[in-house]
Amino acid sequence: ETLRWARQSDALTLDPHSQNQGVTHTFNHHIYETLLDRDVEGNLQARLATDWYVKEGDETVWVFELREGVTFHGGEEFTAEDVVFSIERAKSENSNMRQLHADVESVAAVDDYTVEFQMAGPSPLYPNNITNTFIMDKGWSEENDLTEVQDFAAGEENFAVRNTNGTGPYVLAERDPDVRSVLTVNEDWWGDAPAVTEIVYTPIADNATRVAALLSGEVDLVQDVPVQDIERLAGTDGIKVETGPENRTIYFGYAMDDEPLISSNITDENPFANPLVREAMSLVIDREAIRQVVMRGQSLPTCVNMPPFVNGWTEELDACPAVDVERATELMAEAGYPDGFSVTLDTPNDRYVNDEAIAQAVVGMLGQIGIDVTLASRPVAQHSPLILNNETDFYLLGWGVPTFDSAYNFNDLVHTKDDEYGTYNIGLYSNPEVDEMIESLGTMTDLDARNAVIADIWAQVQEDRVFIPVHNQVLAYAMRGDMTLAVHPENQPSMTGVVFE
Amino acid sequence: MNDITPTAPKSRFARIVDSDIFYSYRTSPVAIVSSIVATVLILAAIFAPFIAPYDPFNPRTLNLMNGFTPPMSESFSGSFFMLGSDHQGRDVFSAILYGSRVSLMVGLSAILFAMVLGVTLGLIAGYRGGLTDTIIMRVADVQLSFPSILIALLIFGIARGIIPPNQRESMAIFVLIFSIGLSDWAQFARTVRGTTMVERQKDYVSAARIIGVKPVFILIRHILPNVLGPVLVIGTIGLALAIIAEATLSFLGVGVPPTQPSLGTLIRIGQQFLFSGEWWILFFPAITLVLLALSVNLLGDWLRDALNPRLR
Amino acid sequence: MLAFIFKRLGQSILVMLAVALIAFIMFRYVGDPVASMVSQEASIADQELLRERLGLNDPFYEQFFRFIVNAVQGNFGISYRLQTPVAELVMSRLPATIELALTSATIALVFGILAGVFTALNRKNPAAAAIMAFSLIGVSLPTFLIGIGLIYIFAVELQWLPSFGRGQVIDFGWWTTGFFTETGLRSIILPAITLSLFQMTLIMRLVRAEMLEVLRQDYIKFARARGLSKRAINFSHALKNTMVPVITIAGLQLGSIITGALITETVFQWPGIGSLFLSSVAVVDVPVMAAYLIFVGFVFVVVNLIVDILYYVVDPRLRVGAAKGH
Amino acid sequence: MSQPVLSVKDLSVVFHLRRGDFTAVNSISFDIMPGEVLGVVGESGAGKSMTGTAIMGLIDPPGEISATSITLSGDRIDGLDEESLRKIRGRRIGMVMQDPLTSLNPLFTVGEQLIETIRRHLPLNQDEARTRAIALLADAGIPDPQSRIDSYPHQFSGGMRQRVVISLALAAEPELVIADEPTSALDVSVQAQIIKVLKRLCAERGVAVMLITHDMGVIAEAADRMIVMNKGEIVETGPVGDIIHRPKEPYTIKLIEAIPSIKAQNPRYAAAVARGDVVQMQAKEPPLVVVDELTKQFDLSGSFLARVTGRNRKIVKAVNGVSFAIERGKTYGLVGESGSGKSTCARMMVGLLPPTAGTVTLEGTDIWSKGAAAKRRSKIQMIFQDPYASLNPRWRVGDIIAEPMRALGIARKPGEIAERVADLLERVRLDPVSMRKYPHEFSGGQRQRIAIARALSSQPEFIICDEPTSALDVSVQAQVLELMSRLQEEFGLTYLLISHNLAVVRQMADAVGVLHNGNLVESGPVEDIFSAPRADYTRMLLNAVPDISKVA
Ligand SMILES: Nc1ncnc2c1ncn2[C@@H]1O[C@H](COP(=O)(O)OP(=O)(O)OP(=O)(O)O)[C@@H](O)[C@H]1O
Ligand SMILES: Nc1ncnc2c1ncn2[C@@H]1O[C@H](COP(=O)(O)OP(=O)(O)OP(=O)(O)O)[C@@H](O)[C@H]1O
Ligand SMILES: [Mg+2]
Ligand SMILES: [Mg+2]
Repeated sequence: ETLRWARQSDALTLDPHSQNQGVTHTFNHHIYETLLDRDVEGNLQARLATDWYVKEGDETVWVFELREGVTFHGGEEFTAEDVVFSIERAKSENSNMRQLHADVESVAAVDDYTVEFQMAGPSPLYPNNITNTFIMDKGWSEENDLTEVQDFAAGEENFAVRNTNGTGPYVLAERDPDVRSVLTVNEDWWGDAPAVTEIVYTPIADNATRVAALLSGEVDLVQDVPVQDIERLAGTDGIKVETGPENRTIYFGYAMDDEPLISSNITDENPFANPLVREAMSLVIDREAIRQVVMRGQSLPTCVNMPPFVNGWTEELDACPAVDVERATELMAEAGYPDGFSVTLDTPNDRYVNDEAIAQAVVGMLGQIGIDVTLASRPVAQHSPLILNNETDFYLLGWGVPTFDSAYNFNDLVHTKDDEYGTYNIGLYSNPEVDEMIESLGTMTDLDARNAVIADIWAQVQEDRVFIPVHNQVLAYAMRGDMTLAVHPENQPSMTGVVFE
Repeated sequence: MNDITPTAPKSRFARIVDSDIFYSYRTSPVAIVSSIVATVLILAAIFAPFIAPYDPFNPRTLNLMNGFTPPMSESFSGSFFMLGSDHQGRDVFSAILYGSRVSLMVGLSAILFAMVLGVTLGLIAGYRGGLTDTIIMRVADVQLSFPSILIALLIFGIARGIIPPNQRESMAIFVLIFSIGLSDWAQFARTVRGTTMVERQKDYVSAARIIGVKPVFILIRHILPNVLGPVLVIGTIGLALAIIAEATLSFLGVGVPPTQPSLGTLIRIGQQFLFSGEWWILFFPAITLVLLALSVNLLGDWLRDALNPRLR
Repeated sequence: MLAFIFKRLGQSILVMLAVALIAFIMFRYVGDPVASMVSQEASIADQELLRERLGLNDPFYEQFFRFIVNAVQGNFGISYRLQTPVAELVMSRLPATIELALTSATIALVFGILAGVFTALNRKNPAAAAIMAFSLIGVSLPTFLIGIGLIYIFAVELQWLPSFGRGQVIDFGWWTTGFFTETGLRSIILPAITLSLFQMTLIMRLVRAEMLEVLRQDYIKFARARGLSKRAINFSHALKNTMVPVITIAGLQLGSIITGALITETVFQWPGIGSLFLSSVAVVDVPVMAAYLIFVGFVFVVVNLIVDILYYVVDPRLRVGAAKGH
Repeated sequence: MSQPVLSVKDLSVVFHLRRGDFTAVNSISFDIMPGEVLGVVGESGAGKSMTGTAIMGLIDPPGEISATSITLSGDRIDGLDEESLRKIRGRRIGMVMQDPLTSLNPLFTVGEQLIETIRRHLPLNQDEARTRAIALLADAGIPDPQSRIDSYPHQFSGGMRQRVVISLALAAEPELVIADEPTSALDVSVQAQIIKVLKRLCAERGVAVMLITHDMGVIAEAADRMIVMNKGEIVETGPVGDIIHRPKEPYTIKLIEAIPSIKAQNPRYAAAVARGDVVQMQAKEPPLVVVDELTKQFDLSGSFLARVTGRNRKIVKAVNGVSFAIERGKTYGLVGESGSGKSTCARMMVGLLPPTAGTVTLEGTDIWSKGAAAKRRSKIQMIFQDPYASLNPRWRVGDIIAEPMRALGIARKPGEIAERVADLLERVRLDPVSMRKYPHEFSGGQRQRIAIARALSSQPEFIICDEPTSALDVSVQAQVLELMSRLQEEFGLTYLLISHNLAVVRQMADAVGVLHNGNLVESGPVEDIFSAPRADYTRMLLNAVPDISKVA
């Protein structure tokens, strides 16, 4: 059966290692396959690898046993050589995936169906990093000059951008970027024959148009459903909506160093550096109201900057104190800002679900304790450079944890900013003790001890109120009433999972 | 043989009432209705702080839980919203009043800016002629061939790069005015140039040149008053277009900050709720925008006909 | 005539260089392409590397010069976002935009002129007044709202017409057309109307104003005095004279239909270069944006040339050999 | 006696305006016989054109026609519906409209317009119609009609266009031709030709002609019978000779008196002759203004490139080595056909246009020399042809008149300025109250007085008058000319009077120059030139002037 699938944007490229971007991965998962992937609960599951384990006697080596009898669309057999080639390609200079494999020193094929990854040190969580690294055929790639990932400077198109040869359940039949792509079922796929035999994939950028297309029966499945339309769609005959939590937390951050703020009326000090101010702010944010009104019930309020899938998450961390404006007002006075202060809040407006509206709601809430917030809302392409250059005082950001482990958050968000760590530590939070603990996590193999350290770090982060988390995003897929597709926590649904009535 | 003019001079007011324009106005129901609508909308916008039951631009007064209250009903916190509330719990009625204010302010300033620029360049081009004229009119041609939205997008991009980050928000409205204005001047320049070329041939200009009046003064004091008629007409129609351009820019996400929404921003926000049933968030601002643009356009139309003696 | 065209072409090249320069200056400021190209966890060093590779760290004039040299050879580089050659991308999107623009232009011209003539000839007629008033709605509503409204009515509620896309297309070499399939034709209706509405109103009002002016000319009165039929007077004598000024403005306006399609294309997910441009703006895909602006400049040049030639065809006073310039 | 071609009974044209009804034509009746030329004269606004337009049924709302009857060869044509009227227009009544420059559609060839008209009314095919069109053009005196038929109107001169319009009116052999000012936009020489063509055509074909004009000379030359109209009514009617020589009504008498005749001698010369001191016309003190070898070339080369490289240069010599002198307190007349360079001369003399070569000296100073600007500005002034365009419509009369005083610093205090303006207005015989009004509140003659007041405002010695009265009616013209003479005496002014109206020049000027294609063909005392022209061109010009004295 043909499935007409629409979402907001298109895969950027079909070159599997060129972009580390969700939409691209989702599309490529139908053509290429990874060694491991995640089920709809977020658990790792076997795909091209049937088994994986740390090599006995050497904590620094990961062993993957490969599925036998798998062939590429071009007929080539899938072997360990292909894995070695693909991982090396993913690690190569122009690859956007290389960060995930930074700890891999080398990959070697032991035999046709066994591969060994030599890590720089003990890396107990490494398998979490390979769920989006696709395996290409070595022969085909070399033939088509694909050893390197696309290099823009060369000014030439890479063969893999529009041509594919994967092992996945579907074969690319037609591709017109941004317009329409057609995938047909791979009869020789190793898995169970999927119910969907043809996929017509159409990106529709405009929210209203996309919803209209489903309502008028021109498409069968819509991803990126605006939250406000969920109710209407669910209430329409012949249409149903599946919802589920996403692996992404929306949070606010602020400059925490001692430099005065750029945008504030307080020019001699940084009010955010004052813990009392931060406490007051976290007390006035009414997450429940945001959930109900802004998110139409489609969010999971949280007070810790990670979704429940992530290792390190606990209910206690997640729980929020009650909103208490009075106490917050007192705290502000105590902090020396009885009349509040002014600051600019930077938010993207095209990146997360209702990002601008969330920010706007928070502006109102902070107003109640005298913090006079100017809202600056921009497309993410302008928001990102701004915050990455620390040109912001106060910002909104969403953070997903593809490795499902807290270390991922710590490395990028909590560790003091330097060349290697803290890329997204925009508030320039810096605590040497915490840094030390974070660095130690990378090589710890005793998972219990490691989890204890994670708990310690979170305790410190929460105490210092490094973030003001708001909620975890909820995903919604709207579809024809006679089909079912479960929500995937990484928003990477597979059409092989579609069931028709 | 002393032929003294018979009629005694009338008072200014009597002259206005007696004028052809006023007569044409009195006999045109369209002009009357649209001017009333426009006046009401403009006054409502000017006096928004006195009329509006709430201050939608003050985030402190908002209660998020009041969001999506339908028209004529009581909200979560017990406030009454005549035209309902939006997704932030803002009173739509107040938001429209304040929003019209922003829209009108942007529209008027932009068109004023365009007018000053266009009229100045048009006068110079028409009076100087030659190379000056060619250059100015070529630029105007290019400008006309690019849709104003594109030009505004370009300028918006550039401005955002130039202005330091902490001033961007406060400057946004000026950038908006500047970009819309800059994309509209060519209309004025073309018209004014045409009229200027006709006027400068007239003998009253020669008469002024004979006694050595400087070109600047000839342009300002003699020619300018004679080109203002068509300028006024384009101005009115341009005002409507500027208001819509602002709305479109807001739709593209480069408008005023969402905490101080213009009509266009309100529409952009409202259109998200078209399918979900909260029609009032879109409908009322849209109607206001249409009424405003329509009445201003109709006034411009009428003025064009009224100022054209051949159509009387 | 030929000399004139050459002169115009010379000016046009200057215009296009100016456009390219403006475009380039802008690109420095709209945002950071690298930020949208790298993944969430790319380190600062990685980003710097990418920036270096893209040549974004080179001096501005070097980047501009490189761009011009390449553009002259039809090479606009590789789209940062889609990683395919920009020239190819633009070419594959061009047919959609051109078909939409032509359809809209036709609608705008035909209905605009008809309505303009009708309202001019029947100034006191209530139907004409209604057309005038209704046409104003075309310029009083933002395009995006019209588009969404049409989708809501005709696609969602009535389900008569498709809400997005181009329907089925047929390939002729590199050109694809939707004119020969039923879905293609049905798909173009809503976007074409949305896009044409504004221009139609403009042309209609322009024609009306000019026609009223022309109808008051002495030669029309004299044509009546010669006993010519009403049709000959209105449609031959008056209309032809009306067209002279209408051609310039309408020409310029029709040129901007292509670029004006930005919003329409986005709302209807029409796979043209307008929507390509807007989605490129969002991620600062500089090569695509630059190519688009060059294209717009090109359209401007072509349209202007056509307008000039039409002028020569329509108005004998401009042809060479005019005895006396008035 | 045969039946009249046209018989009009009680024709009225009323305009329903917002300030009440305005009767443009008030119950007039007249007949035209076959082969007869009926002249209709009267001042501007008398209702002449309205009468013609009403007969054609071409009055647009808010105008309304009423008549007891209008008959064309016995058929009632008033109150017909539009469709029937179309069959009469062009077919049975041909019309020549007031302005030949705007009567032809610029986008169609002359032939297309002729053939279209012919085929509309006569059962001819395209080729036959074309043949006929060529014949018509030949009849009207267009040389080489075979090839000229495919030209566009702009490729024809004004006179040729007027002939085309006449051909169009005659295309379907109408019984009646209404010719509305067929010559007013033309030069005297062309005018004479057109009148000839018209007379010949009606003599040969026996059509009746209604010839509308404000120029009594034209009537005298062309018409058999005439009607004098004033304010929509017929004042007097009768054979042309009778009315011109023996006008009965006071209005007619006044009108005829106001017409300057080319045959009338210069009054001052006549007075001098009467006193017996003819030599007085000769100079005894140095002239005020000397024009020496004045030349002006216009470069019409299209592009900048052509101008620089010098290829394809098109240079028009508008004024070519013109020299003359003007004595203090005297009037120098400059005559010549349209385009002969009169205005260009004037513009160089007043400082609007730098000469290509030659000098203009005022009291010994070259006005184009450095530092002479201030002197030039205060001593030289100009009065323009069109009283409508020479006053800025947005300015109050008081400001208009005061502008030179302010600009030249003659008076600065508001009180003083107001006083002077009031004084000037009185001198040109306008009520000082008019200071507060705008130009559109005045009639043409009054506006020209305002223009004169402005010219006097800077207390000039020398005033250049470029066609100061050609836009005015004869009676108004007489008033303005009289005013100018009186002011000349009062202030000792010196005039340069430019006019194509030779009669006016003969009456006003002391000396005359005749310009032809930029060259001064003749210059000298006025009576010498008018009574004994030496140049052929001057003679031709003088002969071509239609004049009431030519009536038998
Ligand atoms: N459309 C109109 N509306 C009102 N009054 C008009 C209109 N057309 C002409 N008139 C008036 O009718 C009167 C007669 O005009 P008409 O054109 O017949 O004058 P005329 O004798 O031909 O003058 P001229 O010598 O200037 O051509 C004038 O007073 C004029 O102002
Ligand atoms: N600015 C100019 N550029 C080019 N040619 C000009 C210019 N001004 C005048 N001419 C030409 O110079 C010649 C003389 O013009 P001018 O206006 O002096 O004639 P005129 O005798 O005043 O005619 P008229 O009686 O029609 O006013 C004409 O052939 C005219 O076309
Ligand atoms: Mg007349
Ligand atoms: Mg002249």
